[in-house]
This record gives sequence, C-alpha cells and structure tokens, in this order.
Amino acid sequence: MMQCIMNTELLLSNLLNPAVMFFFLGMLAVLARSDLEIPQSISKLMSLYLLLAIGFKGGVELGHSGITGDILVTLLAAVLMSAIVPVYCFFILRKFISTHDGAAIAATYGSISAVTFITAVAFLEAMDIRSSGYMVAAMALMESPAIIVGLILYRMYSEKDENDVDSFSWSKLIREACFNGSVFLIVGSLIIGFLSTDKHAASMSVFTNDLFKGVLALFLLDMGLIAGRRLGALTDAGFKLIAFSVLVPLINAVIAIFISNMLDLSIGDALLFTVLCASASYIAVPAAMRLSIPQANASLYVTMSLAVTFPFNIIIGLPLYLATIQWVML
Amino acid sequence: MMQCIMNTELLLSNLLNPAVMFFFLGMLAVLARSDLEIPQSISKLMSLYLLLAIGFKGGVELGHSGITGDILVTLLAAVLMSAIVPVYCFFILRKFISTHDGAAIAATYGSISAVTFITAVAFLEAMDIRSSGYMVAAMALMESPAIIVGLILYRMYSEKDENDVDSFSWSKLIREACFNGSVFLIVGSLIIGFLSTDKHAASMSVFTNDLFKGVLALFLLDMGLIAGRRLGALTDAGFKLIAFSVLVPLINAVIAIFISNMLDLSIGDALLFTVLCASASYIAVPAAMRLSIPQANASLYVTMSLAVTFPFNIIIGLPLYLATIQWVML
Amino acid sequence: MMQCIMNTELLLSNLLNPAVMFFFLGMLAVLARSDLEIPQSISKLMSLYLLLAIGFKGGVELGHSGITGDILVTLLAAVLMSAIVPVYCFFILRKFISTHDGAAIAATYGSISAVTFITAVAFLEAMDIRSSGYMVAAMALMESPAIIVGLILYRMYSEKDENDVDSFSWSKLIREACFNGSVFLIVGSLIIGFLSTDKHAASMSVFTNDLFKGVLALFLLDMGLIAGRRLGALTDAGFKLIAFSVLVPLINAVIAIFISNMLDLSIGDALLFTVLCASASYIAVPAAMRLSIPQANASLYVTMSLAVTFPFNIIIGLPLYLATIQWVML
Amino acid sequence: MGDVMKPVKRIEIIIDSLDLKSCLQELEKTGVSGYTVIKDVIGNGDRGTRSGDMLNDTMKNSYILIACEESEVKMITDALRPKLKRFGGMCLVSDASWLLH
Amino acid sequence: MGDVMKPVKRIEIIIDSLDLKSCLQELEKTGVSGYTVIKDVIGNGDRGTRSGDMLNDTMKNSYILIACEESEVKMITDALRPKLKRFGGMCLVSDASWLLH
Amino acid sequence: MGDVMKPVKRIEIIIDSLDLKSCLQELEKTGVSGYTVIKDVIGNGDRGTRSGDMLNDTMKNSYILIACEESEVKMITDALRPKLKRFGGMCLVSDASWLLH
Ligand SMILES: Nc1ncnc2c1ncn2[C@@H]1O[C@H](COP(=O)(O)O)[C@@H](O)[C@H]1O
Ligand SMILES: Nc1ncnc2c1ncn2[C@@H]1O[C@H](COP(=O)(O)O)[C@@H](O)[C@H]1O
Ligand SMILES: Nc1ncnc2c1ncn2[C@@H]1O[C@H](COP(=O)(O)O)[C@@H](O)[C@H]1O
Ligand code: NA
Ligand code: NA
Ligand code: NA
Repeated sequence: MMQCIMNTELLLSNLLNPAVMFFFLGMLAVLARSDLEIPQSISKLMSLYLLLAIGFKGGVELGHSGITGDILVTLLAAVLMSAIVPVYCFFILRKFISTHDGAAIAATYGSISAVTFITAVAFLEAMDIRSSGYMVAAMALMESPAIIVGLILYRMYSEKDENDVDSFSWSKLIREACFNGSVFLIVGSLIIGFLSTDKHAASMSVFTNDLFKGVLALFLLDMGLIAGRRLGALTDAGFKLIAFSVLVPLINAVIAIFISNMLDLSIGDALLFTVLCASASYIAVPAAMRLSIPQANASLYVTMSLAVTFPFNIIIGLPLYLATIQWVML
Repeated sequence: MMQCIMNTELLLSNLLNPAVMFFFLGMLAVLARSDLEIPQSISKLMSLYLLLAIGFKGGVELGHSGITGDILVTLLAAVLMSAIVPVYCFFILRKFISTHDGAAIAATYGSISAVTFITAVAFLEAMDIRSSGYMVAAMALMESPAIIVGLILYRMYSEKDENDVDSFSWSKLIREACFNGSVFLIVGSLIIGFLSTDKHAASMSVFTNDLFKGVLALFLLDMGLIAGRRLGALTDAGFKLIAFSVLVPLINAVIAIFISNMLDLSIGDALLFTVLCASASYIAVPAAMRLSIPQANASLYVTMSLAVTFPFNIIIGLPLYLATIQWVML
Repeated sequence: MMQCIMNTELLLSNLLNPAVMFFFLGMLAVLARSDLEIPQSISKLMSLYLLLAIGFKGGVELGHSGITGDILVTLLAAVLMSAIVPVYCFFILRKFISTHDGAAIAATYGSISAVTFITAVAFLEAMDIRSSGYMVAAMALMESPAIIVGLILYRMYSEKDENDVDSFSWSKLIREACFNGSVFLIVGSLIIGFLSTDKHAASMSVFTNDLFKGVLALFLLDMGLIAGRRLGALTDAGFKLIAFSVLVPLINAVIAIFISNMLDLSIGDALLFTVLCASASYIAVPAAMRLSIPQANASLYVTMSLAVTFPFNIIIGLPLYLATIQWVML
Repeated sequence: MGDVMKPVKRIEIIIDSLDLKSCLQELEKTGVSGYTVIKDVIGNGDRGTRSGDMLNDTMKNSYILIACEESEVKMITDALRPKLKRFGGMCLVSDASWLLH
Repeated sequence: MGDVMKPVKRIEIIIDSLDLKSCLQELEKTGVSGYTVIKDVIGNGDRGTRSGDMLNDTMKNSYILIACEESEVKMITDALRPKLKRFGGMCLVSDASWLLH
Repeated sequence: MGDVMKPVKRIEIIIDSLDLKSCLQELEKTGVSGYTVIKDVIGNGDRGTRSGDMLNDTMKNSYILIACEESEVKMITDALRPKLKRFGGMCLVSDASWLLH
C-alpha cells in the first residue's frame, strides 16, 4: 500500500520532468497535425552529443572507481541477457507471426535503446541517486549480441531458399554489428573519458554535464515527433504485438531486477541494468535487420519499439522499476 | 533635449550589443558577396532552441508570479491588437496595391516576429530591466489572429472568381494558424516551464539561460544573411511599401505604448508589448499566406518584414521605444 | 637530453588530450569501416561556432591589451610569411610535379588551417600558457595572400594556352580570397569582440568560452572522420609529396620560431605563430584553387594537408614546436 | 531484353514544399502508390526565385518522381493541373522502361 | 548538332540508403565509372512508406543517376536485379543525348 | 491530350557546386528563366570522386534541371560547354512533354 503511494508519487514526479513533458509535446504536435519538424541532421547532432557525453562521463567515473571483478561480472550478465532475451522472445513470437518478423523483433528486444538509458541516467540524477560509469560499458556491450543471436535463430528456423546464402557473410555482419556508429562512439568516448586527466575532464564539463539535460529535453521533443508519426502504424501491428511490446519489457525488467539483486548492484546501477534489459532498439537493430532480413517488415519492429516500448519505459517504466527495486532491496 | 541625449546613448549602446553587431556582419557579408553561408538546418536548430528557451524561461517565471487578472487583461489586449492592426493596414494598403497583396501584408504586420521579441528580451536583460514571463504567452497569442483576420478581409474584398472556394477550408486554416510549429513550441515550452519544479528548471538553466545570448548572436548573424539577400528585392517593393514598413511599426508602437500606459505595465513589459505590436512576421504568416492567398507576391511581404521592419526594430526601434516608454511613464 | 624527456612528456600529455583522442577515434572509425557519420551541416555549425568563438575571444582580449606597434609588426611578419612560403614551396615542387599542381600545393602550404590554430589555443589553455588576442588577426591575415601568390606563380610559369585568360578576373579573385566565409567571420567576430563591453562579453562567455573545448572535441572527431576518408588517396600522392607534407611544416616552423625570437614574442604567441606557418589550408585554398586552377588535382592538395599535415601538426607538431620554443627562448 | 523491361511513363513534378503533403495525398487519392520525393529543391520560374533560404519551408520547392502506366498519366495530370495553376510549379512527362524484378 | 552530342542511356535507380555503398561497389565492379548520387530521397512503394525521419538511414532511399552506353545497360541491370528483388526499389532506363566537351 | 501537353527538351546538368552560382548567371544571360536546382549531389567521374564530405562546398556537385524549347537547346549547351571543359561535369538532353497549366 505504502509502496503503491510512493509509486504514484514517483510516477507523477517523472511526468513533471521537463524532458518527459517535451516528449509528450512532440507526440501531441503530431496528433494535432502541427507542422513542427526537426531536421534529421539536428536529430543526428543531438544523438551524437548525447552518446559522446554519456560515454565520456561514464569513462571519467570509471577512471575514478577503477575496474574491478564485480564490474566484469555485471558486464558479463549484461551480454548474456542481450543474447538470451531474443531466444525466448523468438519462440513466443513464432506462435503468431512469421519467422523473419519474429527473428527481427526478437533481436530488437534483446538489444537496447541508448536514449532510454540516457533518460534513466537523467532521472536518477534528478533524484540524487548515484549510478556507476561502467553501466555505460554495459549499454555498449548489449547493443550487438542480440543482432547476432537474432540472425542465428532466423537462419536455423527459416526455410532454406529464403536464405539466399550467397550474398550473406557472417564476418561482415559481425563487424557491422560491433562497429556500428553508436557503439563505436559510446565505447570510444568511454575510453577517452577513462584516459582523460581531471583537468581535461573539467574543461569539458560545461559541455558534457551542464548542457546535458537541456539537450536531452530538445532531443526527447524530437523523439516525441518521431514516435508520434509511428502511432498510425500501430493498427498494422495488431493487439498481440502491442501487448508483446509492453509485456516483454516487464518480464525482462523482472528478470533484470532479480539478477541485480543477486549481483548486489546499487539501486542506481540496478535501475540502469533493468532499463537496459527492458528497452528495445530502434537505431542499430533496424538498420542491421533491414540489410540482413529484408523480408521482415521494418515498420513492425520500428513501430513496436519506438511507439510503444520507448514511451512505456520512460513514462511508466522508470518510476515503476525504481519503486520495485527499492522495495526488493529493502 | 535630455531625452534626446539619452536616446542617442541608448541607440549607441544597442548598436554595440554583440547580437546586433552580428546582424550587421551578416548583412555586410551579403553586400561584400562573401560566400559565408549557414545551412538551413542550422537556422532551424537555432530557432527551435530560442523558442524553447524563451518559452521555458517565461513559463518558469510565470510559475513564480502566478496567473492574475491583470495578466489576462494584457493577453486580451495583445490578441485584440493582433486582430485590429491588419484591418487598418489593409485599408491603407488597398489605396495603392491589389487586394491580395494588401491582405497578405496586413496579416504580416498584425502578426509578430519571435526573433524581434527575443532580441528585445536580451536587450532588457543587458540593461537589467525586468520583464514578465507571461509576455511570452502574449507573443504566442499574437501570431495567429492576424492570419485569420487577413483572410477574412481578403475574402470580403476580393472578387468572387478569385476565391476558388472549393479548395478552401476555414477549419483547416484555423487549425494550421493555431498549431503552427512555432506557436506550438512556444506554448508547449511555456506550459512545461510553468509545471517544472525549481530543481528541474535549475538543471536546465545552463542550456536555457547561459547559452541564450551566444546562440542569439549566431542566429542574428544568420538573420543578417537572410535579410541581406532580400535587400535586392526592395526595388520591386517601391518607395511606398518601404515607407509603410517603417511607419506602420511606428504607429503600432505609439498605440502599444498608449495601451501599456493604460494597463499600467512595467517598463520591461511595456517594451515587449510595444515590440510585439511593432514587429511583423516572416515565418508563420508567409507560410500561411502562400497557401491561402497564392496570388499574393510572397517576395513583397517577406522582403518588407525581413529586410526593412526587422532591422529597423532591432537597431532603432528597441532604444527608441524604450526611451519613449521611460519618458511617458515618468 | 632533458629537453628530449620534456618533449616526450609533452607529447604524451598532448596525446591524452580528449580533443586529440577524439581525432584518433574518428580516424579509427574510418579504418574499422564503422558507419559513424556526421552530417555536413553539423560540421558547418561547429566550424562556424569555433571561428566565431575564437574571433570574439581574440577581439575581447585585444580590446584589453590595445593595439600597439609591436602587434602591427607581428601581423606584417605573418602576412609576409604567408606570401613567401608559397614561393619557395613552388620551386621545390616544380622539380617533380606539374606547374598547376605545384602552384595549388604551394598556395595550400602558404595559407593556414584555422582548426590547427584553434587546437593550439586549446593546447596552450590546457597548459596555462597565455597567448594574445591579436594572433587571431594574424590567422585571418594569413589565409588569403598565399592564394594570390600561388596564382601569380601559376600564371607566370604555366604555358600560355593553359591560361584561358578570358574567364579570369583578378579583381574577382582577390575579392573572393579576402571575403571568403571564414576570413569574414573571423575578422568580423574579432572586431565585434573588440567593440563589446565587458558586460556584454561576460553574457556571451558560457557560449564562447565554456563550451569551446567540448565543441572542439566533437569537431575533431569529425575531422578524424574526414581525414581518415582521405587516407586511401595517399597512395596517389606518392612518397615525395607525403614527405613534403611533413618536411615543409617543419621547415616553416623553424623559420617561424626564428622570427618569433627576433620579434620577442611570448611563448604562447610564438607557438601560435609557428603553428600558423606550419599549417596548411584545407578549406579556403582548395575552394579557390578548384575555381582558378581547375587543372590541378584537388585530391592531391586536399589529401596532403588534411590527411598528413593536419594530424602531424596537432599530434606531434604542437608539443614539438612548444618544446623547441621553450628551449630556444631560455 | 524485352521481357525484363516494361514501358512506363515518367512524371516529374516541381511543387511548392508547403503544398507537398497535400499534393501527395491528392496523388494517393488518384491511385498512385509508387513515388519518390526530393524534399529540398530550389529554382526559378515565372513566379520568381525560390531560393530555399528562409527559416521555414516558404520559398522552397519539392520534386516528385512517379513511374506509372501510360493509362494513369491523364488521371494524374488532371489532378495536378489545378494545383499548378494555383501555386505554380512544373510537370514533365517522358518515356522510360521499368526494370522488372 | 549531331557531332557534339552522343546518344546514351540514362539509368535511374532508387535503392535503400543502407545499401547505397554496397550498390555503388557493385556498379563499379561492372565497370561503371560515372555516376551521380542524391543521398536523401524519400518515397512510397510496394514495401511501404520510406519517410526518412528516423535517427539513422533506416527508412530512407538514395537516388543514383548513370549515363552510359546502350551496350552497358544489360550488365548494369543484371547486377541490380538481385538487389532490387532483395531490398525493393526501382530502376528506370530512358534515352538521352550526352553533350561532348 | 495533345492540347494540354507541349513537347520540350529536358536538360540535366551536373556541375561543381562552387561554380553553381556563376553557372546560373551564365544561363540567365542566355535567356533561361526557368530552372530547378538540387544543391547537394555527389558522384564519380573522370576527374575522380566527389564525395561531398569536406567542410565546405569543395568536392561536391550540384544538379540543374531545365525544361526548354528545342530551339533554346543549342544556345544553352554552347554556354555550358566551356564550363564543362574547365571544371568537368555532365550535360544530358532528353525529350519530355510539359503539362500546360
Ligand atoms: N522551365 C523550367 N525548367 C525547370 N524548372 C522549372 C521551369 N519552370 C519552373 N520551374 C520550377 O518550378 C518552380 C515554380 O515555377 P513558377 O511557377 O514558374 O514560378 C520554379 O521555382 C522552378 O523550380
Ligand atoms: N512507381 C514508382 N515511381 C517512383 N518511385 C517509386 C515507384 N515505386 C517505388 N518507388 C521508389 O522505390 C522505393 C522502394 O519501392 P518498393 O520496393 O516498391 O517499396 C520507394 O520508397 C520509392 O522511393
Ligand atoms: N556517366 C555519368 N553518369 C552520371 N553522372 C556522371 C557521369 N559522369 C560524370 N558524372 C557526374 O559529373 C561529375 C563530374 O564528372 P567528371 O568531370 O567526369 O569527373 C561526377 O562527379 C558525377 O557526379
Ligand atoms: Na533489451
Ligand atoms: Na505586429
Ligand atoms: Na602555412
């Protein structure tokens, strides 16, 4: 009961977070058919900035805390989650949709959403809850395994002639999955932050820290516009897939909270780990799936992760997961 | 006499404002045929930023001051001015130009220029004169009524067959006028600022406040380039329309100062109200007019408001209006 | 010996500068065939910002120090270096490549790279070594003379029929060389900074100062991508031109250090002067050469200055030049 | 090569960017389901220069490319003509072969 | 005018932006050395709307224009067909004259 | 349909972006008043790759589309040829019908 009250309070306080409100504003602009638009190059600038800043900040923190065995265990758990989630998702999905769509959606939900992670970091900062820099590394490590697992599943379960084996190369795929732009930038910035002296880090700090919340707000306005434009495609997805887009994050969150508890993560780190597991990709995975499983309907997996799972996570998920973690960890 | 000296000093100090100097630099670049150019997506980023920041700051201030009856009266006055100005402008303009051009220009001068408003806010801040957050709401409310009044005038006074009634829909027009991108973003940011807690607002403040003047300077450089490129088209406008572009702002300013005095506005608010009435649109109105009165010559109203009225207001208007207000309010 | 140790330490500390590391990251992204990409409009925004900020800061400093005879002598030396370097380069280059390529490369190395200069300013700031605002003026003055000298050499030594005299106009060329976008913005911002009051300058300072290092880091990431994409073209350049791209900067640096010593410049100013002489253009000169010597192979001079000289200067040059200057000035 | 190529008509349209959305809706109403759009295009014509350098989409054009059956051309041009009359612009029709795949 | 113009074939290709790089490599392998590319193009087709508004190049097309000899057309279209089959897109071939210079 | 369409020539030009301004001025001098421009276009040709990824307009092309009377073609191509010779690029001429409005 008390838990429930706390939860509602958290939910409300999250709803009144400017960044979240700007996300609503973006969605509203689409629904009101406003001509508000953000050029694609600006979206790219903001996402480059956010990835660089979150990576750099994480690296600086990691430089202070050092790399311990515990950290490596958490990173391993992160990679495993990203590899296992697609498997169970795939077998659920096969019950009601085609193999190629199933594999693509499974990969989508095994991978992560950097924007959700970044919003979670801001959410924690607003509540003065500390989190660790190495969680950024966990995020980077979770982007790609799901792509590879998704493709293995697809190759195992789809009929032969669909595969057109000639034009396919595993080595190319793995390189693309691991060196995709956002993974590269996050890992690079993390390492640079790690190697930077305090003085250098301080000279970057207005850029990487003070500006962060403002850019995130503008970026979530953009995400609201992008997600809002996808709402129309929800009817194509159908009830089952929409339910999937809410339930799978919840299941993943429960598993993640359980693991966090086992690994004895701090509350902040547990939230970030949970959010990573609960989030779904709409940048790296769609690009990879489009090229490697072109038969899959891109509109389906993009819409599910962008128009359902993303809003769910940043609006309801964040406070819900935090409340649960606080309750479990008591 | 002393008034005049003060005025000259104000004018000089305004001319030495970096933002205003960057505007000159932009114009100069065009006149010197420099290849200095700012990509359109960057212009959009800066205007998005400025609208978001001014809206958010206004909302935060409004949250502190609260909404009072006086505020509502001022907002009402703002809407009325935006609706009445086009009417008298239209009847002046009809004397020497066609109905469609007249209606479009009338709407242009009834509406407002957000950049002029934002420059005025920075001007006041530089002089340590306080202004109120609700003036941002006044700005948002003044964008659209003029469009609708302009169109009513056009429909009343143009010949039947020019109207091609079929393809015209009032409801669509009103929706477009009220939900156009900049109105939407300003109002949205205002509400978000209003609802934000002090802590959240503080975490955005480097972005929304400290960066403001710098971005405005870069943006005015861009405005200088854009306005400069329009200077060539002034010869098409002719002497009468150029005179109109200076005199109507002055008349509107006089009326606005009179109303401000009646409403007992503070000096800062009076200046903002005056600047809103004296400014002319070159974003929302041209887009609306192009679609609803395509016969009107877009080059005419864009050039008048962008290459004459805008520079006049930010260079001479601001110090002139302020000196007058200070003199009247004594 | 001690000198050598100091040098290595400086080199290492420069390598661990986040901005330099981001440059490496960009190059690495290309080598790893990552799809990391920065839209061209974003590159333009960042370079506009950096030029504006460096110009404005330089102007503000110049306003404090005032313009003295010594400054004018230094500026004169800068212009002379920019005019003389192309001459000796041209006669070296003629020995092994065509007249048009030789003239274009000579102009490239006589002119300067603003990004190298800006990186040097950040490098000095990180080491708490002061430099003067007027060096920004030196940078601006050095962009164009080399273009004109390069063209004079070309006209003198190329065969008649190659010249197609009709379509060529010196006045147009000189205007374009002197009013090119970056020169215009630097000089304009310098003057604006010079004229600004301390209060106005302070209100811009988060934008022009605090943000600087962060934007530079993101920009160098971009430069790394751009330079990295040029690495492939190095094979076309051949060993001699690659050697040229490293040796000429070194020779120019030696001359510049000698002059700095004669002019009794401070350590910081000497470094900036040296870096200007040692750097090569990849923005203004290529654009001018492409239009005025279209026979020259653009890939050659762009690749040399961008993929060899630029990285050499910011990675090895900066610490090397500084160590030499400190040693000479003892 | 005959059996892998199909003769089609190639329709190119230049239209005010502000009207692009409504124009595409109009085309979809007439049954056009395949088209390609270049959003930012500038130009010059009877109604002056459209230089694309304003802060929004005013004074900018968009380009639409449609490959369609000869029989569809009339329907499409009929739908376009009033728009071109009202807002200016251009429509060109030419011949091409469509690579079947 | 005959001696200053040369008849050529004009090939227009619409392809998924994500596949542009590999498509150009493929074309270069078949010997195409001249081409022009418009990177950001949007559109609609059998496989749905490609609106170009995602955070990366997903759901966006690119446009390739090739002027080539008639004899080269078959080789090019043969190289393209499997790509178009796999990723969708369009390829139009038409006639033009190339201005010799 | 004859009376609503007018046969025209369709001229496509690829030119160095740095030369676009002067090229349009040249065209206007020869009397061309209608044209459409796509500013940012990349490509490959005899003079190497123009990838459009520099910090300014070097190594980038622009695309110009002109619909004109057959009689105007020669004047336009004559004006263009020296430019193409000097800076490289391409000019294609083809047939089309212009929709009267
Ligand atoms: N003859 C032409 N050739 C190419 N494009 C044209 C031509 N005429 C008009 N356009 C394009 O159509 C737009 C509107 O034309 P207009 O309605 O004639 O002003 C122009 O801005 C050009 O982009
Ligand atoms: N009939 C057509 N006319 C013009 N463009 C087309 C047409 N059909 C397809 N396209 C383009 O090719 C892309 C992929 O088509 P599709 O594979 O049919 O979905 C679309 O997004 C359009 O840009
Ligand atoms: N055969 C071609 N087909 C299409 N575009 C071409 C062709 N040849 C050249 N171009 C374009 O014209 C530009 C300059 O060509 P070039 O002068 O041959 O280097 C190239 O960058 C391409 O954009
Ligand atoms: Na996940
Ligand atoms: Na007004
Ligand atoms: Na130099």
